[in-house]
Amino acid sequence: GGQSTAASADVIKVGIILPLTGSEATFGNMEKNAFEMAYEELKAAGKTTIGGKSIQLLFEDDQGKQDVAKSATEKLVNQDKVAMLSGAYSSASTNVIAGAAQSMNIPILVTTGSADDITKKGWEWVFRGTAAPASKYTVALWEMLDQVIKPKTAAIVYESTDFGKSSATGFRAEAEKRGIEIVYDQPYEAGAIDFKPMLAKVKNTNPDMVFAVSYLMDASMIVKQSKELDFNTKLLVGGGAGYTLPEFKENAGEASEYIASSTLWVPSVTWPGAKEFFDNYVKKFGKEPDYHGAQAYATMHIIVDALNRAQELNNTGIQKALKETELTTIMGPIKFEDWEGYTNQSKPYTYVVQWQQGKLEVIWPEAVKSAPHVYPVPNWGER
Amino acid sequence: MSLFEAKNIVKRFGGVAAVNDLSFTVEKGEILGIIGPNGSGKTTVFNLISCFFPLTSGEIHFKGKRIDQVPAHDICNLGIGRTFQVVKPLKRMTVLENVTVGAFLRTNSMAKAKHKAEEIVDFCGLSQFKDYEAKSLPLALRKRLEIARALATEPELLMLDETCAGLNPRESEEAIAIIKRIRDSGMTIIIVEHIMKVMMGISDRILAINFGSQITIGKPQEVAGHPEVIKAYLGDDHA
Amino acid sequence: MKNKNLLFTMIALIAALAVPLLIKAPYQLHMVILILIWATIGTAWNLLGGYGGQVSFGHAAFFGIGAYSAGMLNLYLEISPWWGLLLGPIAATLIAYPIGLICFRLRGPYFALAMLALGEIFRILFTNLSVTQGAQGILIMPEITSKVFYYYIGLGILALTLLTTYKIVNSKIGYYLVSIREDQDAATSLGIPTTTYKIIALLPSAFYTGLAGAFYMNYVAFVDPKIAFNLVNVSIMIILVVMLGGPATTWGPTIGAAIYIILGEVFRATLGAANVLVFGLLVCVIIMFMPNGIIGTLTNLGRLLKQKKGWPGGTKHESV
Amino acid sequence: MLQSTRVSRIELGEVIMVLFGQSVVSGILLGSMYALIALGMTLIMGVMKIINLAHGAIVMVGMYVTYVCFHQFGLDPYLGMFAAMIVAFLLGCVIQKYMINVLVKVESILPQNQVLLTIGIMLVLTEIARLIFKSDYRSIATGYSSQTVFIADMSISVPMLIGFFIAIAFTTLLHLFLTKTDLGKSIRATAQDRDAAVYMGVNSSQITVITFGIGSALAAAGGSLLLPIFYLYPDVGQLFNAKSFIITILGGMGSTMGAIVGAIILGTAESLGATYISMGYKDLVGLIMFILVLLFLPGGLKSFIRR
Amino acid sequence: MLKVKNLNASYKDLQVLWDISFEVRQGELVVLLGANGAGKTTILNTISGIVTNRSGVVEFLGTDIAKLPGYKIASQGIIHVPEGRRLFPEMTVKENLEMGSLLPKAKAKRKETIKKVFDLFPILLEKQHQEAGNLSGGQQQMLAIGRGLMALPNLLILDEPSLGLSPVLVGQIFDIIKDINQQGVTVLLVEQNVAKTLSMCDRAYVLENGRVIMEGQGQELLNNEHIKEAYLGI
Ligand SMILES: Nc1ncnc2c1ncn2[C@@H]1O[C@H](COP(=O)(O)OP(=O)(O)OP(=O)(O)O)[C@@H](O)[C@H]1O
Ligand SMILES: Nc1ncnc2c1ncn2[C@@H]1O[C@H](COP(=O)(O)OP(=O)(O)OP(=O)(O)O)[C@@H](O)[C@H]1O
Ligand SMILES: [Mg+2]
Ligand SMILES: [Mg+2]
Repeated sequence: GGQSTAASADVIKVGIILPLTGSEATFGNMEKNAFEMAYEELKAAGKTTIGGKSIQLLFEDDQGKQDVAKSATEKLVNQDKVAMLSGAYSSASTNVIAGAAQSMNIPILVTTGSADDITKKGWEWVFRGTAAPASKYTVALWEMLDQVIKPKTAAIVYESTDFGKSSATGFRAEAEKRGIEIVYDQPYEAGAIDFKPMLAKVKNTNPDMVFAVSYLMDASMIVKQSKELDFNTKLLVGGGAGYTLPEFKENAGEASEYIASSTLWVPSVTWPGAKEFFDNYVKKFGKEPDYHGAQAYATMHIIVDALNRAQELNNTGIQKALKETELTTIMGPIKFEDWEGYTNQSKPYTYVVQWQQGKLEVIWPEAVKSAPHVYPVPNWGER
Repeated sequence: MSLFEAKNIVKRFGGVAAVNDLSFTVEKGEILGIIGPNGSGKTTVFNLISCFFPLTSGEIHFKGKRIDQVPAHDICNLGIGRTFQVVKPLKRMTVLENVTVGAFLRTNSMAKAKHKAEEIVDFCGLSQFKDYEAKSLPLALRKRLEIARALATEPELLMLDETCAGLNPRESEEAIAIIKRIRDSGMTIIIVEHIMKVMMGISDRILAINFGSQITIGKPQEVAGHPEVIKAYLGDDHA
Repeated sequence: MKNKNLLFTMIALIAALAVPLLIKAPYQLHMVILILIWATIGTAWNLLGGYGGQVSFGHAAFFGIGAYSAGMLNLYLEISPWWGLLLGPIAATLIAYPIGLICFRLRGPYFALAMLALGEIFRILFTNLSVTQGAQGILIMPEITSKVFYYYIGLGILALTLLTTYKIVNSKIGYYLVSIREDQDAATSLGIPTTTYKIIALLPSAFYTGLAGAFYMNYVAFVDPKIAFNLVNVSIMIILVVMLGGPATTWGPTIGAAIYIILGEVFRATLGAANVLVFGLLVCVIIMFMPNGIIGTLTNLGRLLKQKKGWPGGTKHESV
Repeated sequence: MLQSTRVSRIELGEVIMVLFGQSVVSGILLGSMYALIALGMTLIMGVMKIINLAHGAIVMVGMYVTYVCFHQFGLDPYLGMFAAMIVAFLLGCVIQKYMINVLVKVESILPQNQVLLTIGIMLVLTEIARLIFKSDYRSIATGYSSQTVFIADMSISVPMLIGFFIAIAFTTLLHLFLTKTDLGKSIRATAQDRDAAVYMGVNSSQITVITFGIGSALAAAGGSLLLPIFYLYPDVGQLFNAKSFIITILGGMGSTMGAIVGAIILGTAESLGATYISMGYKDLVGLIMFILVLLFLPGGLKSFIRR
Repeated sequence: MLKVKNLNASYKDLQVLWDISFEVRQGELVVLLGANGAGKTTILNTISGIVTNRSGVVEFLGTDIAKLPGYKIASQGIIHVPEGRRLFPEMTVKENLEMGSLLPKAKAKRKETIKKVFDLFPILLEKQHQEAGNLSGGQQQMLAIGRGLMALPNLLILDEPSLGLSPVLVGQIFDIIKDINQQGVTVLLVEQNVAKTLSMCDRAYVLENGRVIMEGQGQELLNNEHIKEAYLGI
């Protein structure tokens, strides 16, 4: 908690709102770790002190609830007098935090929240660098589908959350453009034990591919039960989130083999520092970070970079500095641009990855692939 | 025409008949007593009249209108009030509030209802306790509160279920005095009581029932002398 | 007694009007606004639950409908979400009516569970229907940013809710509600159509819950089904707010809301990862040691201290 | 030409039948995974007559115990289940004895404050789990986790099948315990008339403690059965509270046979709902069924089973 | 055997017993009389520990049991057949009887005692697998008494056993009570059927409004003017 009501002269406060308790706390804490790790590295490099003022991170817990997120924002801005905000994990909380920041004219750099809307409202104080709009998670995937897979039919299953819905909407639109027939298209409520009724029905429609947007554990339940049903499709692609995480492989076991997913980051990307980040994180916290960690790590770098460049350490100064960002992070180059109705939205780099022999390999874009893609995937019986 | 008439009423609880083909009438201004052994169906008759239980068969008429199909809360509206054998005070309301709830049936005005309640509380000799929560009253007063609350709804027919039970002779006499005063104000009363002395002294007619059926009905002396009543209710030794 | 009440209300009102003069910090004012919202919902719930004894586990439905009304007006008709303050409560009331007809056929825990199920049904519907934008929720841009403005609107809503419940409670309806809570059979025998009166209590309760929901939407500017129709974070927290302060008391829900919001925020800001744990422990302790809430327990204590031993007729028994 | 359409029609018919069969089989198995959790709840609700919202949290505790047994001591989850049951039993006893029984004795305006107490307990248990285990998702991978057998083209998960038999076994055992042993009869007697049980020399407040303990142990067992196929995180219990209520009301409070039959009916309804309506609406099926049963069959299935 | 001294008891704020004192000696049949609501049931419930808000002394076989919890009192051999029967309606007749013999002493002889009870009430043997809730009132009353006997009590407390029974059954029940008493079981009885009970009991106490106002031999009281007036309606 902050005790000073006035901004102290010798610190630049950065407020970071994350779900540190509640059901999203796994990722909130991972991001907090990554923020702190990046901060310490940058501090060691002498970058956290600007003109005699040092950067101070203030973390606030939003418990994954949106009214608490609002309170946390109010507290950081009005009581702790932070110079800028960052964090915001779930889209719901991000909506609220970004809206509040916008109305209080405080720059905010969104770390993870990926609902399309957030950077589509023309909010000039809201920046999104390391997170793609949910419907753009699949840029690389579509390249690959167009060039390699050329599916005629596809099935979409997605969790009934903001992220799931946005992803499905994006996929549906792209499929329509290409004349791909959507043979199954339904949401499900996260946390189900038994997906077999749904999967059996998908199986009956016999799609060329399945596009599935799932949270961590639903993802492993879906592939495990697909295997149990002996439901073979040429490719099952996850729409980010669940299908790329270490826990996915752990829980899905053999059923994870050859499952593909689009993602924003993998440890094997070629951007400088990515591998070091991964290794150092594992060393420090004894756990593999996923793209959420990378987002937080990269975000910290963007913040420090912007603060260092800012002419004035007030809201407009920082806003201007952010706007002028051109920085290559472990998430790739970051540049806040206005495009396709988005404002202050960095263009995302997305990848398609595939589990091969228990390892997550990048299979698309061609330029950065770490292994050739396997397609069509063998039937369950033959894997 | 009688004020009240029950025609062949039957009530079964899962096969067992608690009230079995009972018919009787109540004339305006009279006090009808009902006696019968425990479990003979007296309270059930009250519950049937006040529509707390639906009839299995039969008809109930009040002021020439059939009332056995109306919802329970309308019975009171039509002018039939009752008390409960197992008293049901509104525990966390004061005595006055308890009675006020009853008085609200005939008025929407808070002032009028309160005024009426004060009168009735006085009438029943409860004014000393009017600001006490009902849960702190002893049984004798709770029973009197039952009467007061029912009176507040301005019934034409009042059903009293064992209002003297559990009262000592003096309290009992006070209760009887109140009942008589009620009768004198023109109300018709059906009363259930186990204490024969009370019943004999107060009733115009007595209905004796057993196993839900009528044994006999008539003047108190006749009923008390009826051999079957003696056998089933008063006890052989009593004869 | 009456004068004392009036005096207290006047003082409270003047104090409330002066709050923005005393609390200038927007963060503190924000907390106060949240308290106003929760106090409104709590007061509305209290009418049905505290006075009428009908414990609803599904008030999130009315809250959510209020919030969504404001959001959808803005989304579809592109009119100010402030119109939600009109539509929200009306929509909530209209929905409450059939809900009442269904659920009031049940008593006690069965009623509670049926309401719980209905709340969940609304959550699932709003998650899956596309008119409400499903799980995506609705985001609006607030036109006004001044906290003081929201404060006065929130205060007005709470004042209206308090006034309405106060009026209802101190009228025939209030007497009838309490009598239904105390003994439904006795109430019936006194000519009270219990279902009708339960619905009469439910409607304003839903109305003001919906109003609070609409205001909440205007203030927080975002709603999604997971949040608005949340069983634990809305439906149950409403009950907690009322129980903390004191069910069936005028000021209980307001005091409960203040405790809930302030402690929740203080814990969150100071206790780190253990904040919900400490809050949970506090809930257990308060319920176990103050089963009638803070006001309820204090008045009980006060009464015990004041009351003479025994009742005035006690001497009669001793003389027998 | 004619022939081929006929063939495809027959094939289509077969496909539809398999889909239906798969839904029903999945539903029955799914229901049996709910059964033990609901069995615990019906026991607690039947005897104590309270709405216990901490039930799911106890399921969660049981799952963590099994998880720890597996990872620390390499104990198979079906054995770890017994450790979980013991821990949950003790936990349940403590909750009933030192919290709920204390509250039952005080007078309050709204008796539902007991429900709030169980919510407090739920928060506390969940957050303690979070402090110890973080919010991480955890799971147990066993050799049989993904094993399946196929019967007439319908896939049947082996761990769910095991769960099915264990659920039936526990239900039968509980049924025998309640009907054949003195302790079991004392539990039923206490449920039916607490004071009357005291007249018979039954220490009924101790019985409520034991009952809460057994109910909790069953909940933990139900959670352990899920572990090989499902996963675990501190809030996992909330998934099961609503389902247990539905099953308890469906089967009739306190009825063991009602609980298992109710669980299977709910599982099947959810499964058919997911197949033929939408996976997103599957929980709606259960909730609507719940309200209908509350309104039209207040005694639950029990009223049929007893005849 | 049982000595009650200065017993007071209340329900919440309502005191219903005031300084009750009486005693029951070994082998006796003692009756408590009183109008409805006089507090008879409350006395019995206080003895058997159901009513907990109480003060005073209850001595059984020389030890004070007033502070014991209810279930321990039953294990001392005081068995209470409560007013309104209080059977376990969803358990069978046989299970209800078994519930009566939970204590070790009685459990050891469960089989024999059940046979004796069935001899006493043959109708129960016939209906042993039926749920108690479906029995007629009279049968339920027999079951309640039978369940009490299953515990092989030292002191049998019966609260209005003839309640709701047809006159013929009332006669039978009284005969059985007399029988039980003659077999050596001490009985404390509460009854509305004043004339009958007074004529068969050893001694009786008369209660009014929670106080003992009179005590004496059965026959003696039967001729008492107050009793005649208040309870026999003569
Ligand atoms: N709700 C009910 N369900 C089942 N049986 C009932 C119900 N109410 C009453 N009975 C039965 O109906 C019969 C008549 O009961 P009722 O209460 O009318 O007797 P009563 O004449 O008022 O007796 P008492 O003098 O003891 O008050 C009894 O056998 C009783 O057990
Ligand atoms: N659970 C209770 N709560 C409050 N008051 C009670 C309770 N049980 C009994 N009473 C009251 O206590 C007093 C004594 O009741 P008790 O049942 O002991 O009388 P009784 O002599 O057994 O009467 P009866 O002949 O009707 O059985 C009565 O006034 C009664 O209303
Ligand atoms: Mg009666
Ligand atoms: Mg009695």
